[in-house]
Amino acid sequence: MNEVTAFWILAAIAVIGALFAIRKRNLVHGVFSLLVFFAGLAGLFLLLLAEFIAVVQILVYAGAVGILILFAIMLTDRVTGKDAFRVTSRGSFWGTIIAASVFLVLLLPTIQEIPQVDNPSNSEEIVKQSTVKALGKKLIHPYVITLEILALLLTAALIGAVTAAQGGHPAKKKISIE
Amino acid sequence: MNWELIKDILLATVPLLVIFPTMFALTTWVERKALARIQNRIGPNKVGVPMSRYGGKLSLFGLGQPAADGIKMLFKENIVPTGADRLFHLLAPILSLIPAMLVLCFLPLNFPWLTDEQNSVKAFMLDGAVIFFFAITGLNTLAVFMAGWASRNKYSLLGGMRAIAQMVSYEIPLVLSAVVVVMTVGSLNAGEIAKSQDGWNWFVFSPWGLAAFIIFFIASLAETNRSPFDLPEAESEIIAGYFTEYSGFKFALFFLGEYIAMFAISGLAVTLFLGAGDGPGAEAYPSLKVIWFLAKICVLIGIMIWLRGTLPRLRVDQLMSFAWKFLMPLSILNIFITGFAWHAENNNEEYGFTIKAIIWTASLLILYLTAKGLDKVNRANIKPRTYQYGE
Amino acid sequence: MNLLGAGILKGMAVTLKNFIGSYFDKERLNTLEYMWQNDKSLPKRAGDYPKEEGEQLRPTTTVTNYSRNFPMLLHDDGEPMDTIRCVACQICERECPPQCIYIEKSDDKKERPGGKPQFYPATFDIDVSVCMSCQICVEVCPFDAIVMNSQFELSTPDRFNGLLLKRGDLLKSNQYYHKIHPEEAADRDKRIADDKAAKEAKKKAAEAAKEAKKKAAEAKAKSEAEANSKEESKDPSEPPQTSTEHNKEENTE
Amino acid sequence: MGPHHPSTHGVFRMDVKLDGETVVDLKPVFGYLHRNHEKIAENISYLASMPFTDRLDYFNSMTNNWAYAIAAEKLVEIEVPERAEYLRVIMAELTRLVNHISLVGFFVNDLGALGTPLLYAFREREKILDLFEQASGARMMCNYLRFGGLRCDVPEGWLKRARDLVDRFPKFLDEYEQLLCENEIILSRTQGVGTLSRDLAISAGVTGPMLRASGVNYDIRKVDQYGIYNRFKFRVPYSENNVGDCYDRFMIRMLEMRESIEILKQALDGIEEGPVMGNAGKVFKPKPAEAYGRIESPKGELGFYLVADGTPKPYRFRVRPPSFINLTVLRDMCIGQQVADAVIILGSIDIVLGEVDR
Repeated sequence: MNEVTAFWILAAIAVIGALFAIRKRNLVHGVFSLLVFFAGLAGLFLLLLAEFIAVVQILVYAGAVGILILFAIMLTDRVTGKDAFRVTSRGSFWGTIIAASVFLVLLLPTIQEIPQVDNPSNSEEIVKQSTVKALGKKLIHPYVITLEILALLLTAALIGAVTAAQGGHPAKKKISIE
Repeated sequence: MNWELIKDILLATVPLLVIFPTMFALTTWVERKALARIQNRIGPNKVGVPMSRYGGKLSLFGLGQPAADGIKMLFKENIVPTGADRLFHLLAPILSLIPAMLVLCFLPLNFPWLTDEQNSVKAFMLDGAVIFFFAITGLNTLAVFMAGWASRNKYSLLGGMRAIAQMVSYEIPLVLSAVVVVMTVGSLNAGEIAKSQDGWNWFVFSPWGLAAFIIFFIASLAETNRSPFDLPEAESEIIAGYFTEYSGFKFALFFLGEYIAMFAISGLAVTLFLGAGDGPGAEAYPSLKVIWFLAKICVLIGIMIWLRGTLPRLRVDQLMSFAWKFLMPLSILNIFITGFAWHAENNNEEYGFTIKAIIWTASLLILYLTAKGLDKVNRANIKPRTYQYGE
Repeated sequence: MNLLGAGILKGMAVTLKNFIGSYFDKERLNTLEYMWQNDKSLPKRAGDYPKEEGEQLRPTTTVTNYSRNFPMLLHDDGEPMDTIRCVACQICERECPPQCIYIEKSDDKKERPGGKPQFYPATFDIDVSVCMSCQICVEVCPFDAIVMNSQFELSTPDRFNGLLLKRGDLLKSNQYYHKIHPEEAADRDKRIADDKAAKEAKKKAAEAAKEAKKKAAEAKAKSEAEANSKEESKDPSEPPQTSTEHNKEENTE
Repeated sequence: MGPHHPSTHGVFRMDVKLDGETVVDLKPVFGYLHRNHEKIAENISYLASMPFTDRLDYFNSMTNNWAYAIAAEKLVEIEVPERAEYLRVIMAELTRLVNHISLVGFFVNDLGALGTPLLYAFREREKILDLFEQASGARMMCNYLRFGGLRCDVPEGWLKRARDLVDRFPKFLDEYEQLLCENEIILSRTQGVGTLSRDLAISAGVTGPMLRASGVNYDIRKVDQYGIYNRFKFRVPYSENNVGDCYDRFMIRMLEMRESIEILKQALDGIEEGPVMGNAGKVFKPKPAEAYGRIESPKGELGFYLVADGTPKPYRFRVRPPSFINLTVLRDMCIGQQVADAVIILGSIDIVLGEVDR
């Protein structure tokens, strides 16, 4: 009984968070409500006993991505300044139609995919699959190559970001005393 | 509603909510007294029960000070600067307290009054307890930024930006030094890590464990903005950093949040490196485990206070270069050394002690030399200078 | 090659030594505890502070017997107003750098023990909030009438006439002066005694000279009487130079 | 950084223009503590403005008095007795100790060490202030020197007390150096910060420890040999090949304290009994003349320029404040540094607002 109530609460938090993220005029408020959405999502994952993914959700999304967006907002003063121009959406009608269609295209296959849970043993099996140790073993044995390629990709992206940020010329530009 | 689960959870969490805030009150008193003693003065002893009949006053050696601070904080008017973001100005201290409190319950404090089964209440003895710990302490950075941003004052903004930069860059050495322990134990569950260190083979006694502990301790100082790294609240440069505009109870909440975060992280350090709850009498009377655990936390807090009384503050760019150019390479090297040592030890069991001695000295040497080398590279021209004497 | 981080460890060793030292070695813990007293006991005017007898508000205030704070007027033994030393010459009022002394001379003279009648100050106010305790008035006073007191707890609720010390509040006895500044009081009294002795000696010398002259005059008169037949040789004895009373008062100004 | 910023030593304001954390421009604003010292001195007698000199650099009142006394003695050629000269040197060197340990304490306090070194410094400063109180009656506003000698002799037993203070002081200094001088954090925070080149220092008229830290071997005690400094053997530390940054200024002051102890030892050995006050007349009324007396105060060259016109009041009374002139190079040192460094550079210049604003 209480799993269902917990589910509804968490789902409500997630949806409200997402809605505020879109509607809020003040961008910083938007980002914080986005973080609320991530927290709600992490709660849902916990409900599904997928601890590792819940942890990664908080660590990566709420912790890192949230702060990165805040940094981005902070550094571009045009967005947060008093006279920040307002992004007015014009084609809102067509926008909603496209969004709805994309949503349906994604959602339908996943709905068919859900395994009809009829025998409890099956769920026990699934739960054991998703513990951290099991995931660790799976990552190392069958998928070790994909892991390495991903690592390379990420470091390349990191180095690219650093050089782009520094604008290419060497360390701190010296401020001359005029 | 199954009351059984709720009873278990309450039994596990309520003691936390009682023990740690009282320890917070005591630590503020201990900190002020210890700092005073370091600086050759007496420390707070004025708060006491005024016994007007005898004219004097019963001074309880300053123990009344935390209570007095608490009451003072309650009655202070809390000011919200104009133009500040009222909602976030209020939310920031709460958000800084939630992760600190949440993280407390992952510590393997096996309370004596809980049966063994209840101790590992499903909700807390997670499989990935250690990662959960780091994920939630990451949220603390958000609270600091929210405070800095919401108070609309250039000092707190500067403080907030510094805090984010510091916390993000010190989280990596923190996590990497914890990886060493997780690797050797083979599980992320705090309970298992604690069990594997029973009987005095704490991790801090092995060279890579010691190096990891030192890196972990330094990084935890930075994570909770303590002593050499208290840049976000640097009095001399930016008045009080991100909580300049806070007064009254919101300031007290920040204060409480910082101290509970300090307990939580030193609790994790004790679990990972100092054999949580393991001490001379631990096997005989299991109830001693909690006492040992809290005692070790107090020792770590004592060292933090001692550091606060001695060391000056680092500058922002030195803080960054220390984390990225010194701690991180060292902790990565430490992971490699642990790997090799673990394999070397396990593969040739037959040589027994000699291999163990060789490995330990070799790893100690490598770690120390790389640390010296890194330090020389980072601070090439920084050394004490000599002076001439003119007639 | 020193250990990595040796400087920091040495620094922490020093603070540890101080921390432990503060429990044993008195040298490392030198803050005294100020006796707590509720502030209803604060007097209304700075003048109402306890008079005489050590004059410390609280037993724990440690004041060495050299420290000076605000001035006070001295009077010798006996009823204060009769034996007051100050003759209202107003030199200190002029010399005081922050100009915080206000004196009104009395119109009648008062008899002083062992001295000719002098004026006395009808009102003698020192504004303690202006005075910067620089001791210039003590230096320039020719009569040792004003010296520095060591009473420093003069807090009062009223900022204006609370901090204005009147003549009555300033007047303190010489024994009190000996109690708070023993050495300085002893030197000052010795100097006064020497000056008095010197004056006596000069006066005696003057009288002796007068008698000697009188005797000489009588002897001359007698010798004239005997030898009035002899031709009178009047040696022009110069008139005895009346050594004016060396009064410290007429110093140059 | 407004007038009551916690780390400006007194009422001093710095308009700092920041680009992120680095200082782009800095305009010092002061004058909040201006008390019209020089105009007041023209309306009161010479003696009466002696207590006002205590209020100039309220950390070392004895050296202020001495500078004023030297200037006045040049006006009227009074001969100062032997014991008074010795006591003047002893008082001046004790003040130098007080100033340097307090400065180092405040400097490290700005660096962030929550007051621990400062309170050790104040523990020692209390002992020296007790000596001043026993000699002159007041701890900080001593008003002890007069034209031609001292106001009163030191009480007996004072010299013995001064002697064991001087003997115990090196032990404290070793402890202080162990706490501060090899601390890696202090080294990396102060080296290379706020560099003052040698010729900029000379052209800006900087004097005192700051000048010696920039590599110029110039100490007025050696140059002028005023008082009886030529009788004492002591050395003047300066940094030849270093770049004159905050670390040099910090170290120069630590080494100067050791030299002051040498002087104190020799002075306390050489002093004998004797009169303390020369034959100054009752009222100081110099013939029309002008004189400029200067001494090596702990902050630099402190000079008094007096013009007498025959009346007991000076015609012109001018003070050459060392910390004010050292402050003029603050802007050049702070540009390009971080905000945290601007605070430290200000701390290393060792300004006292009483002297800057007069």
